[in-house]
Amino acid sequence: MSKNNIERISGRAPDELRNVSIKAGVIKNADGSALIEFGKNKIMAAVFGPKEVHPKHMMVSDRAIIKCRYHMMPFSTDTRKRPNISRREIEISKVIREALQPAIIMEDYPRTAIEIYIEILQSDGGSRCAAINAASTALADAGINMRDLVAACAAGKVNGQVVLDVDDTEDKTGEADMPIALLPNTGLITLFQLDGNLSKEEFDKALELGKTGCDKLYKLQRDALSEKYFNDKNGNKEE
Amino acid sequence: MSKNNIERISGRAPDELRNVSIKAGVIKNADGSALIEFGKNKIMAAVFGPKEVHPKHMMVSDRAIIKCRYHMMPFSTDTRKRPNISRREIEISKVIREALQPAIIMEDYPRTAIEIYIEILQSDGGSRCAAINAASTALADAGINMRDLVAACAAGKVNGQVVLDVDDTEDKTGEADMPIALLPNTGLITLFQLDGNLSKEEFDKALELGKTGCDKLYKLQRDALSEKYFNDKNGNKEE
Amino acid sequence: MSKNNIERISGRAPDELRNVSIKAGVIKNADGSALIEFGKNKIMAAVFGPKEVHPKHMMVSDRAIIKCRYHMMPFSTDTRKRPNISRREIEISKVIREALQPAIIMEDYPRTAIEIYIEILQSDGGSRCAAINAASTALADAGINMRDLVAACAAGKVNGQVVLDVDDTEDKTGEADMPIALLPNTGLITLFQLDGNLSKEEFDKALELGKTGCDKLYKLQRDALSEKYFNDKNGNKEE
Amino acid sequence: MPAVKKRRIVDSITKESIISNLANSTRLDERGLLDYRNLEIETKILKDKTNGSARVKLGESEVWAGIKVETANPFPDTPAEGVMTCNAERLPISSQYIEPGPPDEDTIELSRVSDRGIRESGMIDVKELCIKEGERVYSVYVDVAVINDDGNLFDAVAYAATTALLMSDMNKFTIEDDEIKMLDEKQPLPIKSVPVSTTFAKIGDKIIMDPNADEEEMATARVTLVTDENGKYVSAQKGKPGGFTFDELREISVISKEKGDEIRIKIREAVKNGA
Amino acid sequence: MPAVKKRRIVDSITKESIISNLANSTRLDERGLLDYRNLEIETKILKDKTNGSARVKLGESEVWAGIKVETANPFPDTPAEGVMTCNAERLPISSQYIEPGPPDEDTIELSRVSDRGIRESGMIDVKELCIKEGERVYSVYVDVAVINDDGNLFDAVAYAATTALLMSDMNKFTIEDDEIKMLDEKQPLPIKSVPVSTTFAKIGDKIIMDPNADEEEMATARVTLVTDENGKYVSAQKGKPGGFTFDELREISVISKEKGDEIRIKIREAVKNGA
Amino acid sequence: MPAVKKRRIVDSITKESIISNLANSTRLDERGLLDYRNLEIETKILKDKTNGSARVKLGESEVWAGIKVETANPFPDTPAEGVMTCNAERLPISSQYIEPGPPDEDTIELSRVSDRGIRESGMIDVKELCIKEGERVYSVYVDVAVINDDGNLFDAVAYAATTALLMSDMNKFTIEDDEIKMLDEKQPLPIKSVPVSTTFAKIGDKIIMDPNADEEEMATARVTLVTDENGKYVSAQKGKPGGFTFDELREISVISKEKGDEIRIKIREAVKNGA
Repeated sequence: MSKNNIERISGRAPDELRNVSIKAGVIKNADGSALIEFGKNKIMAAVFGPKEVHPKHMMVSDRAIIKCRYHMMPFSTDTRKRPNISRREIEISKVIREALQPAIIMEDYPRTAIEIYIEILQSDGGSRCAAINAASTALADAGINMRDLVAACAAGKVNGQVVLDVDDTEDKTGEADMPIALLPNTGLITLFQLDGNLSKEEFDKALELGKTGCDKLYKLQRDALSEKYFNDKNGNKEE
Repeated sequence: MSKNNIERISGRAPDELRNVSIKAGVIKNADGSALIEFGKNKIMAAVFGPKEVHPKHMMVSDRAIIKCRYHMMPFSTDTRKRPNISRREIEISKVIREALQPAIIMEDYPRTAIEIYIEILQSDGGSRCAAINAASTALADAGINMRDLVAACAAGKVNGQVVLDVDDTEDKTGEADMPIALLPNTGLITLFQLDGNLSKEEFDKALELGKTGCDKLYKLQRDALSEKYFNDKNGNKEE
Repeated sequence: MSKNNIERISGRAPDELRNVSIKAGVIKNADGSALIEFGKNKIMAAVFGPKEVHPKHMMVSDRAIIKCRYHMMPFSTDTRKRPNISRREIEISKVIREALQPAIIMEDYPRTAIEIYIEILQSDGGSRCAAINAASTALADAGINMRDLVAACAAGKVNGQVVLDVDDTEDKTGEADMPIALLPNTGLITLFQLDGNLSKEEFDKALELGKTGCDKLYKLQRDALSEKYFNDKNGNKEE
Repeated sequence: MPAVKKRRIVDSITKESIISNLANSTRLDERGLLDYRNLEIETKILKDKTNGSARVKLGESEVWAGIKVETANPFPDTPAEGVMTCNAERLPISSQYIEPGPPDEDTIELSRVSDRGIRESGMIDVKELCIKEGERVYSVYVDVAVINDDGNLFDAVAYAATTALLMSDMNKFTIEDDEIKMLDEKQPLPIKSVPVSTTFAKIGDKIIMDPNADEEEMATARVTLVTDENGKYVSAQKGKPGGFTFDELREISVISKEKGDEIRIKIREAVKNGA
Repeated sequence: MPAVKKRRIVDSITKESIISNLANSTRLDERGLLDYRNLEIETKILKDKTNGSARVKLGESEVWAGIKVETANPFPDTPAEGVMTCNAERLPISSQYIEPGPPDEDTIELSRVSDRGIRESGMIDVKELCIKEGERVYSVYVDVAVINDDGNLFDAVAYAATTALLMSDMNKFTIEDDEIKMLDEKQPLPIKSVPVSTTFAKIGDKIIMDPNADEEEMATARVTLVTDENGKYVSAQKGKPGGFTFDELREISVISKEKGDEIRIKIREAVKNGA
Repeated sequence: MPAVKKRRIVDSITKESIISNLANSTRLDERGLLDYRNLEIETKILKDKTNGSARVKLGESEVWAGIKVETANPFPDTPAEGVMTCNAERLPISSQYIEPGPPDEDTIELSRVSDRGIRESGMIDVKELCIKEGERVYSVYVDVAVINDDGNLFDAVAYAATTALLMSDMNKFTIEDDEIKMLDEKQPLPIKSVPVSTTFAKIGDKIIMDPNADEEEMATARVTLVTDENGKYVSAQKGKPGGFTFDELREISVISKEKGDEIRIKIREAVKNGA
């Protein structure tokens, strides 16, 4: 699908991701953690738990509860963000939690809490997808039992062309953005949002393209975990 | 008392109420509810309970506790009201709760909470009195044991004349407003406020006039309950 | 050290305090209380406790917990202060609590709370030190077992001269302010802050001067307590 | 950051009935899988204090929307554009599961998804809401009250907001000697399209539309798609901690348009009847 | 929306004594039913930072009021009127039953009733607080601190606020070349009347005035009436979950004026002594 | 007003080891009493969205600082001065003992002490941050994120803030026909000095520097001193509910300058390497 396309501002092919690097185990005090650099995004995720539930009445007897907070540092945005948590951050925290939860075997940790903290240190387009990749890697790094990793990537429409992974420069003239999170083993899409304007054809194409992006992120997460645990950049080793 | 009077903007007689309609049982999820239209006021009240007390330490061993919230929707006022709860709403919630509480046989429901929620969807003068009538009807509709219904109406002074039931057009040139709530069976006035400027004679006259208004509202509440339970608009049936 | 000095705006000698008066037992509902007038500062401190701990989970099994709030009334400042608690008030509450705590024999009151409330009714320079003197007196007035009283006073630099007890007129042109709290018996400095610009020599001189100020405040606290309990202005009586 | 809160409880008999019905591709209330409940739209219900209003009943779910058009300073980065804000409140009268107080994450999501549906569809031409560039613009407040919650608030709120906007007017103005003067005369809002929201839920492997409250609670995943009259997809939001397959989303996107067109007719009818 | 909070506890011996005294139309502190406690009013107690101040001791209840007169932009709907705001804080030093933190509903009621008493009486001529129409007005802040709470704060706060306002000055100004200049010279506030608050409580079937904290806790109903020097009723507020009969309210309204006149004399004396 | 919160727990074996080591004037991590941990300073780590940035690792403590220089209206009482604000956030990723939410008193103290160190040292010439008196000034926001907390955040935050400010630029401007125009061209911040923070803790009767998290928890008292390159003391803050003697404070003040000078060299090196 890379022929006859309009050139992207970034010079990327329509199905080309920005540069991505993921590093697991970057925060000593956390049970699991990861730093993702995804284009200009710099995002840290840390996982604490399974741990005691506070306040007590939130405890569930047959499974863990998941807490998740997506938070932007004031210096992470073009114009300084005010330190108070915004409605946008509350909504994104919710959709990220719901994207990750199906991957976590919550029944293995009854009466506990698993806390996922995501910090946007530098933001670019697609920060929620980048955050999900970091958080998924951090969950695995924390040794939490998981059905699958959760890979996330957005597709969108810029200058009338459906493209993968819209960055914030493209976003200014972009016509649509469709972030997706995928559990590749089960084929389940656990995050799905759309803002913009897509025809049925474009909608299907964006979905398809988003999937290929998720597949790439899935591999990058596995590489990051392999690198930490087996010092193996190719991520091919079996557990 | 309808002779030799200055004409009201609304064309009403000094002792004439605005149009009032009360309908019980309008919210399916509530244990009891009512919609009152009182002039331009459109107000819904819903009652939940007797129910478990949260948080637990607020539970009282020998009676129910009453919670009450008077809340205005942003679109209910001339200029859009900001969504946060205002100090005015907190005060009115308190005086309404204290107006209703003497009618509720709280000892019949130890260790429980009875919650009264009042939503101002469209406001006019006298919204707190209208709200009390709706809430009283909703309490009865919820089957809460009551000593009496609580009827409420304001009297006031406009253009030097003591009149019943000041609306918001009159309020702009009004000189006094005196909202009253009454338990007709016991003769107890359980809401009583005054803002403005009244001589002793006017004070007494306003009290008297307010009482006649309450008596009318008392009948309207009973009609609404009869209509719901006996499909009888005249409200004459015995229980 | 009072020779060859630049004249202070107030006419005070470099090592001279403003007028100070302390009165114990001024608030009937409190377990202990004091009013200090320190220059233009008018500050009340009240102590409640040892009392039940709320919320329960804050209770400590082998000692009391100390709560402390430093709060300014809106009318206490040059420009009206907004009623919400400020970050400055939160920080000062913390350093005052930490200044007082070493004097309290917390082990004598396991599973309880001791609450210290400080109200700035009129502010002047040095309000945190004045507040500590009031709170220390109030603790003693409440009969709380203490290792020592806590005396507090600031030194500073104005017009290049190290002086005791900077008031708010001097503060406008002042170059440094160093508030100190002292447990005279143990020689422990439990509050120590500095803002400004001091050479090593000035630093040492300010420390020294601050100590002499604390010694004076120590005596004034004892006088106030004596006056209340023994009606003896000289404070010489033994307990 | 609440992870667990007071959630709707569906009793086990209802649960089993819902599931056994779905196994036969029908619903406890006898609807087919893709059927909407009865939709009633009434306008001008708050005519004394709003620029436009609508009440929507979707089955037993009921919401009221009111529009207030005021004037405001433009945002510095869009000096020639007016402002539209949509805010939904789940009132405590609407359900025993709603506590009064600041909005929880579900309510914030509801507000933001409703807001995006209007915003991303370009329903309102914000450039036409400019009174004087850099100085004064119209500010359109869409407030929606949830009166009774029996599920699928995303659609009910969207329909009420859209209808109220279609019914809404705003004051005309003149500029004389550089001075803005607002007039008593009214004009309609600059409307460019009519977005329609449709919502799907997944229980087991069945996809249903317009879930009621019990179905919504049992669903593992929910998705709302908003389409416009040109058949364009303008907004989407998946919710709940489960997922859809790619095939399911593709199929949903087809149905969304068809149902959206049907509902758009109902909205236009209500507006016509109200006008 | 708190329904139950930490409430004053009156022990059963005190309760019984209060009731048996009332049966003989006397009070535990030997007052008659309609007697006020000793009222001390002192002015200029915060003279270094305020435009006016007063301390009121009503029995063991003690409150301090301070006035700050600043300048502000007028509200858009009253461009030629200044602003007056009255705010009471029940400080945690005043009682073991007060928690620090944002004001609870009792404190909000206390603030709002005090504010209305001043506002509705027209005590301050807000038109005279205008500096330049539509641009600049005086803003008068009345802040009252409750230092010790032994009941009847409604009256104590009102007396302190009123006295402090009567003592208060504000800076003069000039306008030259359309530019406002605030001067150091002072002028008194534009005072038009002296409202006086009186408070009644009902225990059993007895009506008493100026309830102390124990009496207030035991009362089923409380009512505050504010009258001005022309004998007009300008503000009222009933509190507590009980009620009064019409006859009681009529009787109360008569006594309110008499007592109000007596207290007005004391306030004027304090102001005269302080001037 | 929290008195007790979720506090770091130091197990008894670690406690005993720390104490027995200190008895021999050494530390569990083999440092001497006055040794700092390894200090790494890296710059330009957030170059895409900030005017300046720095990452500091002090042992296992890690903080990131980012500077944003925007424009704002000046405060009325300082019409010819720009604004500098320093704010530290202890992120929940940094420790299991940090809860998300509004800052607690420890975080507020950390922010305010960091802010005062920069402010009182006169590091930034706020007069040079004036664009047009009374109308427009630069507003310098220093935000610092605590990424991993292993103690001595006061120093780590101060070093990151100082380094980021030294690295920071801001847009130039011109004024034509009384109209301010911000240019794309950059200029450095008006820096006048380089304050350096040093922190001491007291465990038993031993004074140590740069306490790690376990040491900090065990310490009865902590004190931070900030000195500038002229050897002046510009800021200090004692923390924790214990105290120092006068002799200890005098000794600490001497060491603070020496260590400050050493660390200032490292900061300047990092800035030079980053430039």
